Amino acid sequence: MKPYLTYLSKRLLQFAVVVFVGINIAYVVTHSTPINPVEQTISAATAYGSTSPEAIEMMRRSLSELYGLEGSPWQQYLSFWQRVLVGDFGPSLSAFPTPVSELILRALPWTVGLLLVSTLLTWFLGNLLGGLAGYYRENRVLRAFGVVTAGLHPVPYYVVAFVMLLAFGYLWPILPISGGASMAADRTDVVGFALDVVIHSILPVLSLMAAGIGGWFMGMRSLVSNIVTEDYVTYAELAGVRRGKILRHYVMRNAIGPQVTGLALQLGAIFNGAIITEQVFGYPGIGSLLISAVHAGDYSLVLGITTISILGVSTMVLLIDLLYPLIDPRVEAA
Amino acid sequence: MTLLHPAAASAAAEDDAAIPLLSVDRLKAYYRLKLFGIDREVRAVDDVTFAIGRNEIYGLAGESSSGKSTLIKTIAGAIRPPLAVETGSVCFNFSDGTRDIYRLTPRELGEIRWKRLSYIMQGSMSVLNPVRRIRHSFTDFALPHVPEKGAAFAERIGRHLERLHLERSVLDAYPHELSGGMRQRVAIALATVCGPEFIIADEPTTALDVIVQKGVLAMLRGIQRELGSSVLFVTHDMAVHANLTDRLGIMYAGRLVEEGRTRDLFRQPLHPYTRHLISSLPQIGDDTPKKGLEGSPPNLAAPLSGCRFHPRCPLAIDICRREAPPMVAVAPGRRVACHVVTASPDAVAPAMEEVRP
Amino acid sequence: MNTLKVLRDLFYYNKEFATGLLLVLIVVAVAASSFFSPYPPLDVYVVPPDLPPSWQHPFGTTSRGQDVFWQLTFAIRNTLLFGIVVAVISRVISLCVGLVSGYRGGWVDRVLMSLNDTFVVIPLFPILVLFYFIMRDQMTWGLLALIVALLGWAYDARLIRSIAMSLRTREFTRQAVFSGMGTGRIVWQEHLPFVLPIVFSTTLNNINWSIGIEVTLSVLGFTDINTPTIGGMIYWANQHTALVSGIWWWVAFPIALVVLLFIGLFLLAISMNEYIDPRSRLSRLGGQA
Amino acid sequence: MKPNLLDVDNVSKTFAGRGLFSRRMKRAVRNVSFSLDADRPEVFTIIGESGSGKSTLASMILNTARPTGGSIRFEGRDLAHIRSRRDRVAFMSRVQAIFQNPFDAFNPLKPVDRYLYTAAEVFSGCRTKEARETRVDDALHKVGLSLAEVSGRFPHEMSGGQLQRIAIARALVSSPSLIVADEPVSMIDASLRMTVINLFRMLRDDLGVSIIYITHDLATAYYISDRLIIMQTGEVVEAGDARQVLAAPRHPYSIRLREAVLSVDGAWRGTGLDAEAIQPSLR
Repeated sequence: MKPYLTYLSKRLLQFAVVVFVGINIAYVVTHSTPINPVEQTISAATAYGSTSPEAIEMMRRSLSELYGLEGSPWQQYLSFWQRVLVGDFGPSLSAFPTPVSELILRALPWTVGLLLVSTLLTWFLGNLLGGLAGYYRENRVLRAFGVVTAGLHPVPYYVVAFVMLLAFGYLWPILPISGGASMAADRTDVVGFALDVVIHSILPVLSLMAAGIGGWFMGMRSLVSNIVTEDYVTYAELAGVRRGKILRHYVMRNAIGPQVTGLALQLGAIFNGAIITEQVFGYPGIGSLLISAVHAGDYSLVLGITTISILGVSTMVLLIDLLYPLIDPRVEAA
Repeated sequence: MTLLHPAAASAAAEDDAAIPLLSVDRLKAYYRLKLFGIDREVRAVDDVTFAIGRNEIYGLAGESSSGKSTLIKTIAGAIRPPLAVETGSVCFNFSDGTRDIYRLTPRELGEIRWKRLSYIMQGSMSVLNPVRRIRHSFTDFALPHVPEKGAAFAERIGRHLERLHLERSVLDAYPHELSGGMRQRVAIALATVCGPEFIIADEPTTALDVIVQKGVLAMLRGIQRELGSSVLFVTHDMAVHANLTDRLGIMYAGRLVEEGRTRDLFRQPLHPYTRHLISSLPQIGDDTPKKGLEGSPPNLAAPLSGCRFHPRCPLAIDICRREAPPMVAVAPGRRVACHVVTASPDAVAPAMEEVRP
Repeated sequence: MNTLKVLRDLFYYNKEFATGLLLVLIVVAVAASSFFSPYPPLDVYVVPPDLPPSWQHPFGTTSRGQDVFWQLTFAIRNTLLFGIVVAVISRVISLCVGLVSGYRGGWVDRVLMSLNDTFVVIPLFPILVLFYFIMRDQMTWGLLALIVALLGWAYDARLIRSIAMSLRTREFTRQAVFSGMGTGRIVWQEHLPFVLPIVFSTTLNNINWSIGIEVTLSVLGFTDINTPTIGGMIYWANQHTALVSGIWWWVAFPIALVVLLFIGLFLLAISMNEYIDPRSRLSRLGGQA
Repeated sequence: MKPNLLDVDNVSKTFAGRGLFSRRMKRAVRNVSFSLDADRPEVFTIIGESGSGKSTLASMILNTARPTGGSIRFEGRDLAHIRSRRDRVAFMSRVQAIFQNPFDAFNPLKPVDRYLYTAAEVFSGCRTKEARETRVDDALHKVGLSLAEVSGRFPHEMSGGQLQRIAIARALVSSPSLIVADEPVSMIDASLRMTVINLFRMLRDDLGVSIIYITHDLATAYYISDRLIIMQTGEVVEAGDARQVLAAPRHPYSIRLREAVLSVDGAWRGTGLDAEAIQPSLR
């Protein structure tokens, strides 16, 4: 048990460092601007309509407080942390007076659902096929799959999503290309609504998978082709252990550890991809919310989403790290 | 099945005893490499013939790049490109029939593995799956090859471990939780649990400390005597050969150069290379000056003509540069590949006096 | 070892390298031809708008009255330059962090790697968006490159560190120390040749990555939209709802060209692996198998 | 009075255990002392199995690791006082090292002779190319090689024995008075091993260089050493004249070590391991 505790304390410390550095970056970015963010925000927020001078003055005051521009720098810094820790980012400016936290909570399930489904599917399929491709090197189908994913891999999420949109929105319109569910969906019909949600998620999930699967596939394939030359695999082969068993318990089992670590390291990048994909397909998650918040000049919402993203991703990474010892008994060495 | 007359049956059994368990005949195994358009051929095993009888430990000695590792890979039927067998055969005469290891289907090969032919590899840390408990390794390796299942199988493993003075609790350990010597014992237990007729052991004690090495060797010897298996034992360490093996083959640059009973070979080495290996071995209590051999082993990608030892050989004569010497039986159970020795065995005798003061 | 010979061998015997090189050369040629453009990049309505591809305008014209091909030459040049600038700056950071961390070890290594892992994990995109949100019109091309580079070095620093660490324990390093070589000489003469191929390969991947970021940000309008880039072209096309009105060439050609670049750079990067692998490198030198 | 060549005085080395909260200390070397006389060059052997601390002790003598207790003095000067690069270079020109794996001891991407030239330049201050070549050629001749054989060759073109001889020549370029050799022949083929071992004897007798020979192999230790110490888990368990200790060890561990050595006599008697009880020493 003791090695696990050591491991646990290390991971928790790293988690604290990530959150600390991440939130500080957000702080430095928001406080290092050469322009006055209050005036900037007011002019952006009031650009498309007439707002009464009193309302603007009120806005100016609440904004100054919101930006943490009141008091000494040290007080500003502390109050920034306070807001982060309590999760209170004030009211949204674009959807006044709805609190930012409520908007985020509304969008969060969509993003989490999309991320969870697409990431697990991508990781699982990519590793499975990659492992098979590494073990059965002569298989034509797997080889062809390797070429296709290698071609897709370097293309960024946005381009993949955009091409998907073109293909299924204009060339062959069989799937809904926008939104998380139909506008007119009857939410009391649970089965029908669930089906509607699933159908709407197909394109975003597919494009996330298309952009992400190549990395796992190629990573796993090269891992496996290294592992098959390891002595313990050769030895099992010499002992006449069945191939299926070797593949599962000797090859894949040893390759999965690095790939789990890889998942933890890639999570930030996957999250970036999800944000962009959501925007392309108008999916009502965190990503779309963030981008519309930027367009609407909603400072509190942008800051709220940024900090929540940092917290969320690092928490997920921590969870993966904590599960890792289940996969590798040699955790002490980690 | 034919019913045999008792006399005929015993004659067959005698016959059986005469047929060696393993016969390697004129085996050539080369590495063929192609890289950036350059073809290279490395003749790692070049025309090797020998046989191993029942219930004996046959030692194979040689330096790096002598081809001994390739030879045992070939005998174990573990050939992967770029290694390929050019010609020759490897025949096992197991109790249930004779098999040429290169004529078997993968299925048939899988059936004899571990049950009849098992393998102990160098580096016990890397031969055991790091993320699998020892118990599961035993199940993977042995369960398909023994009649016992379930509790009886567990009992068989437990008894086998006890026989080797290992505690049953090692079964629940992961490889990294055991010491180096312990892991090597477990590896030997794993290789012998099915009671194989033939065991290939590739430098199983090279990475171990001296004290542990002796224990592991004794254990290997004990289990071999108990099972009556044959062992092909490979190491570069002549002291290990001297203490463990019954017969010994010396390899140099892809060829077998001398073979005989270990005792005879140490008492009276014939081939100049063997003679050097034995005489240069430092010993506690032996104060004679020892010499190294000039030059270095030939490049197997560009083999020499004639005897491959001739550039380093103190006895080399003209014919050695032109013709490769064949392996010739100079006495019962004694073969040597050297023009000088086979021409006049007497010339060698005086040199023997130098070996032991 | 002469580099030219290595490149020649790679070209002849490595399909990935040859294809990748060809693709990248095509893209570079397009970028280079921007210097011969008959139209200044920022001028609009210099040609009739919305023309489909023809002999006169091979890639058609935009709704803003620009020739797609010539606009594309500027766009890809800026995009490529952006990628290279980011890659060079972030390479300097990751080399320094990776090598120092690997050689020094101890607490220096622990602190640097803790920081490094933080940068690996933190989601970059929201931070870039936040940054744009604050800077708005001050967000220039160069500033963006600097920010992306400052956020994009961590993954490769880890890679370089692991190589540096393994080199440090090699016996030839100790041999070099006892031959009287100083730290600088060991790093530059003994170790750099081992690190360089991987630095080269990560540079190519980093160019890809940063171009991806740039395209995404500009498509959303979160950069200086007046500098012509690939993302900027798509942004303007979206602003004019080009796809709905059937002006597909305004979008298709930029995407096709940038995908060519992605695949080309990626193929070059993976073909480097063969050169990086010390075993194949050694047998190239004619060593024993 | 002339100071000793080397004084190892009550030296210990403790490593902090890994882990954030578990501060387990690992004592790799404990209170080791010995001295080498400046006027009598000798082969001094440190015998130990893996984990005995012999390599840690070697790196402390080579000043690549600092003792956590006790002191090491070379020619009367405490190694702890070596701080500047110039001091280190001066020290290395007097105390040199030879490593275990000759195949790894030379950068595979560079010709082997550059180490020799660098040593000639840094340690012996050879400014001109000719001076360096003469110096290097001299050193190579001492190990039975010549510059013509070595110049421009890559490590993979040479055998382990040749490489180890080049490594010895490299160490000799600066005319050191002490050479520390950590398992220098364990990776070398048997037919080439004795050539390297005999070189050490030549270094001692002809060049007056003292050798600290670190090994686990008692047979070569007997063949070459004048004095030896036997180490077990960081401690010296027995020390003395090499022949006496190996012929009649007294400490229980030394006795076990001595008994574990496989002798070729086993083959003569045809007994080998059978005499041993099968009950092995479980670790």
